[in-house]
Amino acid sequence: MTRHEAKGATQYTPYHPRWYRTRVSTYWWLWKWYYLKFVLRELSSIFVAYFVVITLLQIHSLGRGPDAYVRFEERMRNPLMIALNAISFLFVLFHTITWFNLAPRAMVAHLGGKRVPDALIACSNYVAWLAISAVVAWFILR
Amino acid sequence: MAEEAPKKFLEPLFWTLFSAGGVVAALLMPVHIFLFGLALPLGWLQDLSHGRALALIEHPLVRIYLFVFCSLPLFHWAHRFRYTLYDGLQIKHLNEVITVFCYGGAIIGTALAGYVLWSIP
Amino acid sequence: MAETIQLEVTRYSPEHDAAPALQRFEVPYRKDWVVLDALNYIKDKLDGSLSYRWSCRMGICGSCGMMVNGEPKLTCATFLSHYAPGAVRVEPLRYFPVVRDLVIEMTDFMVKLQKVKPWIIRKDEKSIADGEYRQTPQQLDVYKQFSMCINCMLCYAACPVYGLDPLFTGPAAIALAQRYNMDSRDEGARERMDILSQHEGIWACTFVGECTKACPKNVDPAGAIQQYKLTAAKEWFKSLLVPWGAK
Amino acid sequence: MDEDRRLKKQLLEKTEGREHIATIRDEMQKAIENGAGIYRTGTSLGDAAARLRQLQQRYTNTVLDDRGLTFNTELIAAMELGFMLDVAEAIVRCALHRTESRGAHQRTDFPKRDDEKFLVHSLVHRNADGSSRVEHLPVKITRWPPGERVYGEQTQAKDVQAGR
Repeated sequence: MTRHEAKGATQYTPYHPRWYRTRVSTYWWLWKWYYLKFVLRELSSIFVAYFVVITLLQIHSLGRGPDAYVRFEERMRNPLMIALNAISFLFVLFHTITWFNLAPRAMVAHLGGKRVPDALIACSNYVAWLAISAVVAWFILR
Repeated sequence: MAEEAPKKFLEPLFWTLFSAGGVVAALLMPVHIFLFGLALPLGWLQDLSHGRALALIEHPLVRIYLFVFCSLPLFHWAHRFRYTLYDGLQIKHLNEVITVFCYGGAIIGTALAGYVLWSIP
Repeated sequence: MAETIQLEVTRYSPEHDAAPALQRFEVPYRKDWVVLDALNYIKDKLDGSLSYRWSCRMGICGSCGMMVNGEPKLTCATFLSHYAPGAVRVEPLRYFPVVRDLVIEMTDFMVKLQKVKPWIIRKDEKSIADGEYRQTPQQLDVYKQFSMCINCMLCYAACPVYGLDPLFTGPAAIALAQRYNMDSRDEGARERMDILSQHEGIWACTFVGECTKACPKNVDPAGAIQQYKLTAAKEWFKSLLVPWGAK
Repeated sequence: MDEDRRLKKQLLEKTEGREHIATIRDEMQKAIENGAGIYRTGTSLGDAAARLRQLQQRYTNTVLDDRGLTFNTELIAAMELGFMLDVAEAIVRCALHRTESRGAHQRTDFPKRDDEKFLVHSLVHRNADGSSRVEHLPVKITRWPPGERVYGEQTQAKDVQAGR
C-alpha cells in the first residue's frame, strides 16, 4: 500500500494476493493533445508574470527621469524582446480565450429560474473584453 | 496533519486571488502587451513621451489601476505555477518550498509594485 | 471466415505474471457490435479465462468501464465500427491498481464516495407519517444533471490529478456531493464542506476538464468542482467576517 | 468449507471434460426460448425438458479454461449455469404440470384459465433420486381478487357488471 492511498481503502486478501500499479510518467502531459493544451494554458501564467515585471520596470524607469525612460524604450525595441513579447501576447490571448470559455462552467447564472446558456455568458465576456480593451487603448493613446 | 492546517486554511484565499488575477489578466493583459510590448516598440504608433506617460500616471486612480494590474495577476501566476510544478513535475516532496516560492514571489511583487508606483513624485 | 477485427487485450494474472501484457485476439467484425460484445465473444469462444466486469449492456450499471485505445470508455457503448479496420486496444481503467486482466481495484473510489456523504441529510428527520419531502421541477433542475452519475469511474481514469495525487477526492465523488448540496431537501452542506474544502478535496483540482469529456452521462464534474470552489471561498470569507457564526 | 471443496473438485481442479459453459448456456437459452416461451404446449415443453436433461448431463462434463483463484469470472459463470439449469428445469416442470393458461403462461393446448385446480402457487421439490415433483400452496387472496383478463369492448362490459 502506498502512503498516498485513502485510509482504510486497500487491503490484500488471499484472493487478491497482489495488484499491479502503473506509475504515472513525468511526461503524462505529452500523451494527449488535450493534456498538452492544458499544460500550455497553465504555463501562460508565466508570461502573465513576465509582463507584470516588464510593466513594473517601465514604471520604475518612468520615475527615474526621461533618460532612464528612453533607455527602457530602447531595450524594448531589441528584436529578442519583440519576439518574447509576441510569444507572450499569443500565450496571454490563449489564457483569455480559455478563461472566458471555462468561466460559465464555474459560475452558473440563473435568469428567471433557467440556467443562462454557457455560450451567452462566454459571449458577453468577450464583448466586455473588447470594450475594456478599447477604453484602455483610448485612454493611453488619446 | 498539524503542519497542513494553515495550508488548508489559506487555500480559499489563494484561489480567490488566483481567480481575480485570472480575470484581470484575461481582460487587460492582451491590450497592454499589444500596446507596450509590440505596437509602440515597433513604431506602429506614435511614441508615448516621458512627459505624457508621467502625466498619465499622476492620477491616483491610474496608480490604483496599475497596482491591481500588477498584483492580482502575480497571484494568478503563483497559483497556477505552483500546481504546474506540483503535478507536472511530480515534485510533491518539495511542496513547502514551491508554495513559499510562488506565493512569496507574488507577495514581494505586490510590495514592489506598491513601492514603485508610489515612489514616483 | 467473414470479416474480422483484431483486439489487443490486457492480460494479467497476479498468480503468474510480474506485469500485465497485451494479448491479441481475432474476433468477427460486426457493425452492430460494441467492444463488450467482442470481449464476450473472446470469453465464450476463444479463452474463458479472460476476466472483466460487466452487467447491464446498456450504459446504466457503470461496471464495464475500460480504456479503449487509450480513452476511458463504457465498453457497452463503444462500437467496434468506430475503430475498424484498425486494432482495438482494451486495457483496464487507468490510475487504478489492476487486480487481474481488465479488472481494477475500486475500493479507493468507494471509500471516497462514502466520505462525501452522498445522501440526503436532515437536521430533523420527518416521520414517514408526515409524508414525503416535496420538490418543484425547478428545484429538481438545479441538481438533476449531477444526479445522472452511474459511478463508472471513467472520470477518475481521465483525471491526471487523480493519477498524480491518489489522495484527491476526485471528480465523481465531488460532483455527487454537489448533487446533494444543491438538493432543496438536503441540509448537509456544512458537514460535506469540512471534507471537501481540504486540500485533497476541491482545491487539488486544476480544471483540466477531461473528466467532463469522459463522462458518458454528461454530468460535468469539472463544472461541479469549480462551482463548489466558489461556494467554499464565499463561506471562507463569511467565516472571516463572522467568526462566531454558526458551526 | 465443504462447498469450497466441492467447487474445487467439480470445477476448478477438474482437467478432464470437454464441454464449454458458453455452449451449454447458449443451448439452454435456445431450448427455453423454443419450448417455454409465453406460448407453450405440452409437446414443446416436453421437448425442452428432454433437452434440459441432456444439458444437465453435459454440464457434469464441463471443463474450465480458468484455474486462477483471483477474480475467476469463469468459475462464477459455471456455478451460475448450474443454478440456471435448475431454474430452467423448475420452469418447464411447473409449466408442464399447469394444464391451463394464466398471465404469461399461455398453454395453447389448454387456453382456458382454471381457478378450480390452479389458483395455487407451484412449488418444485427435488426428489432423492434427482427427479423433481410439483406441489401446490394455496393462494392467499388479499386486496385484489383475481379476475379474467379482458381487453377492448369486453373491458367496458366488465365494468358495467361490476357496477362502475
